[in-house]
Amino acid sequence: MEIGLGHYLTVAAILFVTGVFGIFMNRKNIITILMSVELILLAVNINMVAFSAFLGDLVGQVFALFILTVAAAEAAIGLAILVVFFRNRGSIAVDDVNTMKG
Amino acid sequence: MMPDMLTSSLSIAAPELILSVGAMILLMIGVFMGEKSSQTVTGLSVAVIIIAALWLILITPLGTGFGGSFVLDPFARFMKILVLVGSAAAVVMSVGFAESERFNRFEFPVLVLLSTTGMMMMVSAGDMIALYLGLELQSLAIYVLAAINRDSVRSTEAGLKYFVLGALSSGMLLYGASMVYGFTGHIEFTAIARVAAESGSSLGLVVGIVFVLAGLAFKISAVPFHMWTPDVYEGAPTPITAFLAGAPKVAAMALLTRFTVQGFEPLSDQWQQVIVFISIASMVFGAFAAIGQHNIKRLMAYSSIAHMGYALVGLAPASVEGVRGVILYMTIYLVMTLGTFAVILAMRRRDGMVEEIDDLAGLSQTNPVMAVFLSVMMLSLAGLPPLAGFIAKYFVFMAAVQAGLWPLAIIGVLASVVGLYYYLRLVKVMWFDEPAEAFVPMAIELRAVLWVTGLIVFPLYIFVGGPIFAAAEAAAKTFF
Amino acid sequence: MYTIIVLLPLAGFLIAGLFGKSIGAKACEYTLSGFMVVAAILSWIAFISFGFGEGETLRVPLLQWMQSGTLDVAWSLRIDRLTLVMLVVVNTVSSLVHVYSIGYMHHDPHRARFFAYLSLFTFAMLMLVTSNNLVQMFFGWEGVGLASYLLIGFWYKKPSANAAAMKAFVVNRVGDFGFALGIFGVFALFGSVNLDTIFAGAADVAGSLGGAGHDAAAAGAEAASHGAAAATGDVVMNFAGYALTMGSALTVVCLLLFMGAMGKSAQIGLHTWLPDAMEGPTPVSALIHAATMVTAGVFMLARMSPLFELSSTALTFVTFIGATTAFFAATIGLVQNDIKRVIAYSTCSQLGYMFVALGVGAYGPAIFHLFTHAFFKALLFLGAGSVIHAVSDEQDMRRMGGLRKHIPKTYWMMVIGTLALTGFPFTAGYYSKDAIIEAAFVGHNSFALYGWGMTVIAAALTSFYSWRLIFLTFHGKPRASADVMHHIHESPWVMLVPLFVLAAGALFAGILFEGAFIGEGYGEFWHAALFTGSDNHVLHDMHEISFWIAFLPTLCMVVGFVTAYFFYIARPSLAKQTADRNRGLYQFLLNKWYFDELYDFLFVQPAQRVGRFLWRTGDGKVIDGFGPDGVSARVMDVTGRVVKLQSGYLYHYAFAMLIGVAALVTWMMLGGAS
Amino acid sequence: MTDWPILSTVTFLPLVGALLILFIKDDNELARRNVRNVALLTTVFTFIVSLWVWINFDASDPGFQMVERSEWIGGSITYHMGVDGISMLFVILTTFLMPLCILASFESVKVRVKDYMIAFLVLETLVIGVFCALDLVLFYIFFEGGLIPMFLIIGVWGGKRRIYASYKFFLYTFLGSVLMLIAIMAMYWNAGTTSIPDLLQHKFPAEMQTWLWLAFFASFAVKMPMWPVHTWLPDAHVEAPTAGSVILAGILLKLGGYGFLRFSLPMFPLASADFAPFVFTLSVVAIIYTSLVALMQEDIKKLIAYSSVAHMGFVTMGIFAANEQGVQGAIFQMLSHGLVSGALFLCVGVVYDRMHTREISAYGGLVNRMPHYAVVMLIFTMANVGLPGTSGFVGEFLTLLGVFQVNSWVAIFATTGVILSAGYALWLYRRVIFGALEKESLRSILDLSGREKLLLYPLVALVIFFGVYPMPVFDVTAASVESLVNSYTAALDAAASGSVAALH
Amino acid sequence: MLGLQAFFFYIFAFIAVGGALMVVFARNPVHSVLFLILTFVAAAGLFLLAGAEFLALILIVVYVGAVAILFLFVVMMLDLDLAQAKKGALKYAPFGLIIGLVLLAELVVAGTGSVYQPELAKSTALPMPPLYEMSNIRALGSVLYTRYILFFQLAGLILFVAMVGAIVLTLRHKQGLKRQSIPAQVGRTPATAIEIRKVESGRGI
Repeated sequence: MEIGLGHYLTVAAILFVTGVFGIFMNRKNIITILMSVELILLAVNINMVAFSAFLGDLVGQVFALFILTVAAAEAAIGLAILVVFFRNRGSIAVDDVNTMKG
Repeated sequence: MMPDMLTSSLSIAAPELILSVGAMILLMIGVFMGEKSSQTVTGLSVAVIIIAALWLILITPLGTGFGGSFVLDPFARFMKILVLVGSAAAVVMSVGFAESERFNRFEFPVLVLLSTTGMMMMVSAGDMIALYLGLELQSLAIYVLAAINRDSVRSTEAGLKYFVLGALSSGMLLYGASMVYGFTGHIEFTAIARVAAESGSSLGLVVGIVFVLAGLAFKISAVPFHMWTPDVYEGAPTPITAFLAGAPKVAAMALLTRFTVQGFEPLSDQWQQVIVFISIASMVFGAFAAIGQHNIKRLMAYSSIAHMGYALVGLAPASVEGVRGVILYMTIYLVMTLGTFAVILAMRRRDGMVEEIDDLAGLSQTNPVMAVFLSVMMLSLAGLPPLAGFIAKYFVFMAAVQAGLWPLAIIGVLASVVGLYYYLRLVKVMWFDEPAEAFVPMAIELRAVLWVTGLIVFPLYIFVGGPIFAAAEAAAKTFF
Repeated sequence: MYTIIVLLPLAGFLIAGLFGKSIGAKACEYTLSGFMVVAAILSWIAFISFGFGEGETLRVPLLQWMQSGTLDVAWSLRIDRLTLVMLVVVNTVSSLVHVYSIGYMHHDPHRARFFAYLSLFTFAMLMLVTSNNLVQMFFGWEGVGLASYLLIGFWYKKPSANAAAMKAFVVNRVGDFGFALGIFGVFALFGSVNLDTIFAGAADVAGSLGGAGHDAAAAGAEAASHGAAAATGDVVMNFAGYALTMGSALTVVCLLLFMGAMGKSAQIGLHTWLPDAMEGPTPVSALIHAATMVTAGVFMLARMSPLFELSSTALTFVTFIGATTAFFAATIGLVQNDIKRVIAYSTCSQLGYMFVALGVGAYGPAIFHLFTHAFFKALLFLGAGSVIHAVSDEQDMRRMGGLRKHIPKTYWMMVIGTLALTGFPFTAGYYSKDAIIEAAFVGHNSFALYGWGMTVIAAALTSFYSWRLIFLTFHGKPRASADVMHHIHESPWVMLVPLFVLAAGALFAGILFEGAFIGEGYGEFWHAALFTGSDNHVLHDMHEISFWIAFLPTLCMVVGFVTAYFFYIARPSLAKQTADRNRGLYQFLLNKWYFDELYDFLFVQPAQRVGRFLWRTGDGKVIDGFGPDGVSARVMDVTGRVVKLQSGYLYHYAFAMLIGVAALVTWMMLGGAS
Repeated sequence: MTDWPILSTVTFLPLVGALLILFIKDDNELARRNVRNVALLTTVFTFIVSLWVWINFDASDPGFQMVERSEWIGGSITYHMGVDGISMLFVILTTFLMPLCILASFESVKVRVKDYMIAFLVLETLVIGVFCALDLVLFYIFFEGGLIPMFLIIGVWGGKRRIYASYKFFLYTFLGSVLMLIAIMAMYWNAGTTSIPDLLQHKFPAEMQTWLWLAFFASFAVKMPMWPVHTWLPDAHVEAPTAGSVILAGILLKLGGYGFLRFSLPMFPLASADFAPFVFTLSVVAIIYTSLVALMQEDIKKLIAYSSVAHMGFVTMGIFAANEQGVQGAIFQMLSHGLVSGALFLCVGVVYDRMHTREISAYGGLVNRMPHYAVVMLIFTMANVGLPGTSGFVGEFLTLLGVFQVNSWVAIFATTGVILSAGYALWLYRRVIFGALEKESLRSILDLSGREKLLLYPLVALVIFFGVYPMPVFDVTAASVESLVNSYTAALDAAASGSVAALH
Repeated sequence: MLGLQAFFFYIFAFIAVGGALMVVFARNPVHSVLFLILTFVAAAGLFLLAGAEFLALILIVVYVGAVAILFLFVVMMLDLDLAQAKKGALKYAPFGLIIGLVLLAELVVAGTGSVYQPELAKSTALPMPPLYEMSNIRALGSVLYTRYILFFQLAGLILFVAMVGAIVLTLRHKQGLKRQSIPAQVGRTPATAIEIRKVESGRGI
């Protein structure tokens, strides 16, 4: 049974959609959303690596490398913002992030 | 890579170098001088931007560097100048705010510089990694900036919303990029265009394009990826909003233009539909939603959504006239936005900033200059002749008409009628209503920005319009 | 000279209008009256001298007016015999009225304005009668309408006067509506509104209609292209959805023109303004609503006789209307109590006579009657004015009576007027009126006999109500209050002299001019100013009728006189009894056949209702409701919904993005991607 | 003098005046007087200069004269000015009415005088620009730009419902013209130019003409205004200050008619011919409908506003009759209406300044105290109903004459407007002027002041002069109109023969 | 061997997917973080299977070692309530689910259903050197600092921004906190540090 590109892409797609779900179906807290974002980026990385492997091309991996780097930076900033928000609001419940609307 | 090639690459990217190195130096100055340094750093950062701009205009050669990842063509140069102008103006306008609101964070100009570097990278991106990294550099700095007033619930909420949705959008963009990469084997736009021309479209490629467009549409806040815009505009400190409304939009639009027109020109009838859709949606949604607003920053948010829709009208035809229209549109949009925010930043009473539309009541009697200029800005944003905003709209719609995109053009102009309604409301409040309490006098730097932008919108554009038009035309021809 | 005649009144108007305040009322009165007298004398000179000259039509260009494409209208005077007759009539009566007014209006604070209006009217009337094209005629036409409006509403504090003035103007406009359309039609047919071109064209058409194989090329260029060149069967005009050949087109045009005449000359249907117009000062009634303006319609038909001669249908219609009006107005006149209204209805009736004459092709008699009528009707009105003046502005005959002894001069003048009006032998009316009745008798069109019958009956009625007027006013016992009776006085000389002059006219104008106007001097006198078709022999035939027919009108006159005498002198209670016995008929007549009520019901009220409906519902609810207001309300609804979308919740925002991207991907995969 | 850009001078002179005023502070009465005087002088001077244009105008040349052209912003937009027989007189009308408007506002406008005068001067520049522009885009810029000062004039100095009215005015007209903008672009791509003289020579494909015509119609019909898009006009008129109404009725309404003449008819002849019955229908409905509505009005200004709509119905009808009488009549009617309705609004302003109400029922018997006013009002009322001898007649007559040759039904129905107009106008006159002076509040009302006489008497003189001797107007317009009509019929003939040829 | 690869692929794939689902649906955020770590590890396994050894290691080191721990740290620090009540939650869940599944299906179809074009591999941007010539890490390193130096620098800038941002947002100077000042310490001289006083004998200071 050959493991082809499609398999990887399917896994990545599932992870991606799961991550997206995590963002908009989540009513618990923001931090889960941040984790969902990580899932999305992971999905993209799987895609990149899979394409890289099946194209025999290195760029995909380079791209994935930078995505990893940026994801780390993003996580840092996301958590920082989360922390200051928590300090102000005393909560990171998703429903509490709605002082502005309309 | 040969050293001399690196040298030439670096010379092309010199303005970016100046900005980033300048940012680091300024950070150090700030750190060592402590909180007192805010003014100094601000001033210096404007100087850095000006130096970068001059360098860009006078010294930097056109060309391609870093193996094709970095492109400096006439288009890029034009848009970069816009970006620099937008950033510089935003920094300048923050001075008074920083003073009166005790918002003396020297990190603000530093982050603006870094963000600007990111935008410059976006404008010059020659491949998708550069695209992504530039985008992230720009965005991360802005996430921070949006939340920089860390003691304010609204500011941090703005930062949070922007961040979460921004992360989602970059996820989409990346997913799309991976598909594009996977189905073309390339990340460079020119190479992608070549492959696309040779082998046509495939399902995966189309999905990839859609995802990338979705990610970019988020950055220019086009419907339905616009939802962050009003909240972030409202929540972020006003100088940040002023910054947010200007330069990043220009950069993102440049990137979108380059991605579509340069990277996927052969597949234009595919992405054209996406652009048409989000363009119409943005114009209509922005116009309608803005009517219901009371907060002027929020109003400007919806206004910018609509304006991005109009700019996209120019992109849809994928023609040289269209790109020309986009360039002109963004130029004029930037000027109008800056001018408007100069007024918004000047909406200050003795007990602090106000940002309700009704606070402008009777401005024409309490501060006629401000009222006249804001009126000019509003009517120009509405696209009324003989103001510059009309010229902007004229050229994008002209391109759409040329391409026979009738629904786009007609819905667009009709939406502009709806749009006129809310712009007129500001004019009405300023001119027809009984005066409210007067604002404190405008700070000198705001006044400077207001006069310059105001006079450009009318009547200076009549005289400088020709050269700008020529430059825009030259820039647009880059891709064709 | 003709220019002076026409422009003198204008000069007078301007002097009084612009400087009336500064030079004073007295000066205005004398200046303007002087101007008018001069103008009148000049017109008599012209009238008489013209006959000795070549007799050719004179054209005096004054000023270019309009020029647009083939339309070329100039201010110019056309002087021919018809014009001269009118000049004489207008200027004579006008100058007399001016003079008379000096006395009549002497206690009015706005005399200057009054004289200005009179002169303005005279000017407009002169422009009307001297015009060389239809548009200038229309100018005069509406100009006299304006002057009439102003004069009727002269006492602007009286609401009834204002209402009457407005009514006069609006009803006249209804007629003008037809006139204007007629002008357009003429232009469409002949390519010009100039009389010369029209007549030339008409002559051509006459030729081709006559089927004589006439070569169209002989006609004037414009006429050729528009009119005669079209063979009789060709469509020359589209009117109201009908494609008309030349013959029917001419009929339509003539009928339209006649509609204008009906309005101005108060023919049945459009007559309602004339009795109400009596709200104006009495000299005005004399000048405008008896002698001159109302005859403009007659004049116009006579002027356009070359056209009317070509359409027997139109002429038949004219006969019918004229005859009906003559009868109808006479019946109403029987029961009216206002002294001026009686005369007004009599005017209306007499105008009907003139139209009957025109309708049967007897243009000469029509103009002749116009001419004589001007004298005796002006006389009657001025006399009535003198009466009213005497009894302290009372107009109701029921409160007069027995005035003969107090104001004998006026009484005799009135009697002369009445004699002339009723056609007492050898007075002016006798010649002209009988001529009309005879012409109707011999007329060829299908309503000629009807016209004859109606005019004969009307003659009897006229006699009755005229004498009724005399008897009620001057005979019997005084019914006025003692106070009024105490103040009765004969009018001053300045008022009486004009009466004498007019009386002279009423007595002798007929006998003097009969030959010229309708008799053997006809052709020589008119010099083709009146056109008579080649198969129109009315003038010839009317002199050859039997004695009894000719005598019949006189008989009728006598019958009327006797009846009136019987009712009002011999058995004064009989009138009331008769009225009581025929209450329905009496009310019908007293209320003027209910025309005002009918119009109110048919036009005025619906117009108001429709206007209000269109305003409130049409503009307000429908157009604004579905238009701007409705749209903006819908926009607000949409806005409300759109703003709700922006819920402030992150997951909604993310969901929107997801929907967006999913939708786009689906769209591209299913429909977009090829 | 031949090289001197005389049209630009006329166009931008008011703007210079506005700039001058900008530098005057209006913080005391003396300064305000200066502001007023500068504005007045500017407009008078502009008028004089515009007369120079008239003098230099060669009436026998049907083409554009005094043309100025220079490159402007790229992409086909050029600065291109010139006048021909059709536009010439509108320029004069504008420059003539403007000083009157300024003068009319001397006493009635007491607040924000400076802003007011600037708005008017800017408006003047824009309106003159519309008539002089020979580039479509430039035309559009001036055309739409005029909305802005007018919006402010209504909104700032207007009556009670000024905000509603100003919004309605602005949005309504703007909505109409954006579609025209699209059409302008389409024309550019089809013809490759936006130069009006070139476009006049260009032949658009028949089907395209239909769409272009509709788009232009959307704009001009609103501006005109034609039924059923007229409802902004009564509101705008009623709420606008006196001078605003004068400008609105006197000049801004003419932009629509001018547009029809300049664009719809010559550029889209085939579509114009196709749509002529449609326009006729609307015109006739407008004439009858609005006349009936006018009958029932209780507000003086509203009544005059509705009568304006009716009169504009004659204009559209005349234009689409597309013969010389019709077109010249339409032009004349526009000029005349500019004078007459402007004058009527001035008259309303006179009593409004005294009584601060426009309710008809608040007046009555004014003639007792105001004889001069009554006379002036009478003359304008008569001109309004189209009495021969006033300028109102000439236009009405010619348009009707023109249209009669094309479609007699239209002429018949339109002519009923003559009756109805007499009805509402005299009804108004009777209720306001005539009658006994019964209202206590009117007892001390004063007759026309010297300034008001200065305003109204020239208009009286002109109304009568043009009624008696309209040739100056015809002389100027004749050549251009003739060539317009000729090219129109030629285009129709060509199309007809083309389709005939296609059949063979 | 092929079977083994497939076996491991499925194991890793199921762990990754299952972990991801648990990340989203776990009630306790701490559990979420732990499942995130699990997912990352499984993904690293997938990377290994695809031949990206370096990335697999980085994923473990950077993500599991740093990022996930950071998350854990923050979760602990913020002391969150567990699983708040979901009031009116999931009103639109079925709709969202459907859209999500549609999107998933489309992505899968797009990824697998479209024709794979082998000719693309021949013209890729940067063909991978064969393993026997150069290891994965070496290959990456050889381009990262040369061809992709720009990206490398940019990534540095991004991290710089992240650092600055995190500090800007979260660093607070506590008032009244005493800090060591080395220059001050070093710069002390006897003149400033020592006061010499003459003490008279027999008397206190």
